Amino acid sequence: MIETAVAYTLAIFILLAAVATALFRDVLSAIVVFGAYSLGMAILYTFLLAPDVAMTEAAIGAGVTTILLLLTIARTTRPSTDRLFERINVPAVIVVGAFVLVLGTLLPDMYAVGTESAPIWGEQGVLTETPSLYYIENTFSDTGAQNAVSAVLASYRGFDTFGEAVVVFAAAIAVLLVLKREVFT
Amino acid sequence: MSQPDSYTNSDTYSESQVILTSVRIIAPFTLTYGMFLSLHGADTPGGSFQGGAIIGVTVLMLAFAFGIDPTRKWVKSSFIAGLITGGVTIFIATGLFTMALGGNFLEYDAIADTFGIAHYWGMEAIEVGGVALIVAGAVMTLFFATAAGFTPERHGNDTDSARSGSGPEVGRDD
Amino acid sequence: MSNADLILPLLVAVPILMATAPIALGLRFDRTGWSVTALTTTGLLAATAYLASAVYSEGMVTHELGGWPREFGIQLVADEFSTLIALLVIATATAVLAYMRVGGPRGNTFYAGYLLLTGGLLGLSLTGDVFNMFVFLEIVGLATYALIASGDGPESAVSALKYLILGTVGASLYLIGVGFIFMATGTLNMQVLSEIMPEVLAQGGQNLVLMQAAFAFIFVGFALKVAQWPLHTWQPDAYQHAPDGVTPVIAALVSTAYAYALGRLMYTVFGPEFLTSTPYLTEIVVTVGCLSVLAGSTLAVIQTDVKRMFAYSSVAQFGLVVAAFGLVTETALIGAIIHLIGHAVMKAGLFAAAGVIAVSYGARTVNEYAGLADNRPFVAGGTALLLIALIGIPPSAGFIGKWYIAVGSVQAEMWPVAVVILLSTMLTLAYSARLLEKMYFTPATPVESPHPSAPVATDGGHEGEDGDDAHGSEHSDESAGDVGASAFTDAGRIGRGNPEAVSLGMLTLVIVAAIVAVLLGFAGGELYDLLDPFATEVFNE
Amino acid sequence: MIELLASRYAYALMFVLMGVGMYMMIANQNLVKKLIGVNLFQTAIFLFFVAVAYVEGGSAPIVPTEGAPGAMASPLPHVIVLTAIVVGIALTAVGLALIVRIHSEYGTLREDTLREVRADE
Repeated sequence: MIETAVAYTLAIFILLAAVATALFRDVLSAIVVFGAYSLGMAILYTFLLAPDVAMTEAAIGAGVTTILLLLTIARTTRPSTDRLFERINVPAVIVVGAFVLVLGTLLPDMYAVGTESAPIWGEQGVLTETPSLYYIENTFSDTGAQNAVSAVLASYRGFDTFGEAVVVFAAAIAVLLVLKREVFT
Repeated sequence: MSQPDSYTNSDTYSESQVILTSVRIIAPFTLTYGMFLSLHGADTPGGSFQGGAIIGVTVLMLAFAFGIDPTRKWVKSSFIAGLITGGVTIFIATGLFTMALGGNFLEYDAIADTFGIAHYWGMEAIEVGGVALIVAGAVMTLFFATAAGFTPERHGNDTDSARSGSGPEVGRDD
Repeated sequence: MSNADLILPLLVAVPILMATAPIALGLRFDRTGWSVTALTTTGLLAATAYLASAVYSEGMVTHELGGWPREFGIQLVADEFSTLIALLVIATATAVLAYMRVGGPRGNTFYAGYLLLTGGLLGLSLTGDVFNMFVFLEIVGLATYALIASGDGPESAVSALKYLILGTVGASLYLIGVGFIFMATGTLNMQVLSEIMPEVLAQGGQNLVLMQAAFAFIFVGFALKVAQWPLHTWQPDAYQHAPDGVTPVIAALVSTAYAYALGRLMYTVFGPEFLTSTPYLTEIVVTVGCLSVLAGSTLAVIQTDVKRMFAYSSVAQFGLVVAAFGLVTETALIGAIIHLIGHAVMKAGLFAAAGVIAVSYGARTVNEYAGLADNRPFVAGGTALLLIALIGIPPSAGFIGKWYIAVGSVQAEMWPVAVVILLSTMLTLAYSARLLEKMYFTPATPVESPHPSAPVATDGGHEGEDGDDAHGSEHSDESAGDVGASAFTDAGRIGRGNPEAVSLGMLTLVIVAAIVAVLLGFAGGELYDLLDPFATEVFNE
Repeated sequence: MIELLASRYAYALMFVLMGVGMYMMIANQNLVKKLIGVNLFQTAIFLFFVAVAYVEGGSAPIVPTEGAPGAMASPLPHVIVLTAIVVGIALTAVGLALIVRIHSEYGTLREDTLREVRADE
């Protein structure tokens, strides 16, 4: 119960940080708040039993992203600020609000957070022997690794990880191409 | 093919004694932590993505503390290029090796069957030898390339080049 | 052919492995990119041809990566549909290299990006897993943004950023769709999904609603990526401002691969039964496609820049493909696939022609094409042939695709689609005729400088060298780049480009594309037979 | 209604965050903030996957070496999110590099100013 309460509090914090990121007029403030948002997300992930994701979000989302964003505004200009917040764009709010409300109609049909009677666990769906169940039961005997996330990442779905490594490689190449540099600067 | 080695962005860091000292103390720990995460991902949370990122960020910390130019001089382009190309090569070579042994792409059991090495080590090979190197190298590349910024080498003739859109004039400076 | 399946992972891994070569070699040698790339793509072309012979004689080939069964691992699948796309990708990637040898862009990082794009496109066409498809979507995306931004002008960076933002949103919407599929079924494998879809439909209720939501997200995401009206705005900018050597690849392959992915998801994952039984689904898909056809064609007619005109024409042609996907008949599906292939060949040729004409004749707008036929007969002839094919005059690649789609629309009793095809043909005729008229019947006006702002002095020093360099001796890449750049200053000075800057390879690409576009028109029946097993299986499951 | 929101709070939060990200892409004129909006949009999706994997009263997916594993979060969505996070940073980095280049070519980061500058050319 206490965990749920913490999760709700975190959810509210995350929401406020996101809105502040959108509304802060000063880009530097927005970046800092966005970093706080990423950290809030990372903590929420640990409460949702995803320590691997939490560490990645903290290292990459809050760490590397923030550094790159800061570097970018250091390399470019930071517009002078006369107001603390942006003026709210009413038509955009209406469009986005309608979009969110339409999505909200999906909520009743989504499975409750944390329920075990959902198709991914082989209930109420068509499949009974789902990958999720298989991984938890067989990770250690199949691969000898205890962290099921690592096993899925490196072995069962190693090709995804291959693609992921290629994405990172492609990003390095792309940045060099965009900035017109021939060597790894 | 050499790019001009001038970085005009010394304003991105401040030479504070506090930062210098703390980075000197923290850097070995973050580096160790990054390596620990990379090597130990199979049994505990964390893995080579996080580890590689933290190793890369360590270099970024040094850059923030000592300035980007001096750090660039320690970390050579060929070193970074080697990290990334080496990582990609090790990753793919592992996959091709398992195929050469008669398995499928990345089927570590083929190595296990032939050499008696546990499945586990195949995973370690691509995580530590592949992903960690690539991520660490890429984080450094992204940072240094963005820090160096875009220096147009053309002669300030935008209407002309906007229309041409072909043939980047690389290597005109040498 | 017991080991044909081993080719599948190689097709993805080898280009990416070779992408590291220009970087590694670049530390020591200046220019290795083109040779490495040419060797790689040629080798892959041979391997793909071997794979194709296995697939078309003995049926589907699959490879289970890591040796895990498809339920728990990832699978690569080469069936009649994906093999054709893989063949198109690798053949086009090889052919366009002929243009890039002299036409540029060049540089080791550029070719690394080019090989990454090739590997990503092959992965996208061969993967049999919905999440793995997302990863390859992003590899293709990243490589595309980078190649567009490798252009010289500042505009190319702006168009690349616009594409990056919209493309990322599209891919993210697709990822949400994947999340809903996972929530409703617990699996990510396409074949498993196609096998359990009938049961999901029979079961109905909550899971079916989740699948419908998944379809909505996926369709909107791909509508963005395939540039359907009104989400097409990134495409004309991207095609216009990409380097001339890059536009043929991107226009021919990238959106084509995305459209393939949409077709694969609609027909293999969701299946015809889902498409027809969900209320309003086919109507919406067909409407989006038809609106894109009409809007794209109309906008193409009013363009003055030739590359931009062709870009809007692509919006229309992909609209036709999407509309055909929405018809849900065997004939329309095959027609859509054939049209994808035909469009890719025609657009690769047309954009290459636009590049050749820009370099050799200094012409980028419709009006500047005046008198082209007299001065550059070969490239004008190739362009004319490709335009005629694009209009859809039989026998040509443009005709057979449209024909099968029209037949499919009649079978599906969706008459408006046939009318839209007719209207779009008229509009295509309108903008093609404008160009043809300029090329063949408007005499070249003695040109006062079309770009008075171009400074004459900058590249003047190269004037004497141009002739020598353009013959492209082995070491002259660098100075050949200067030829390309100075061609425009020449254009500014005397109103003509530099014919010497065009290599045989550049011209050959245009001519070959034109010939293939016509030959495909004769091969309609054969293509239909090749694809028929795929369509039959999809519709009879 | 309250119960619906309470049991599906992560999904509701995801939809709202997607909305905020979308608002930033539409309404903010600063290119850096647009890119942060794209990022926000993506992180909302990560939350979706992590919430799908979650099991109430379960543990993180570290399996015991012996004995039957108890209730655990599914590792599959976690892997998906790990991959997606890395893809996200890759896209952000390329986007930022493009922004740095646009700034040195046009001297502005605001979309409206950029439009004027380009129209003038």
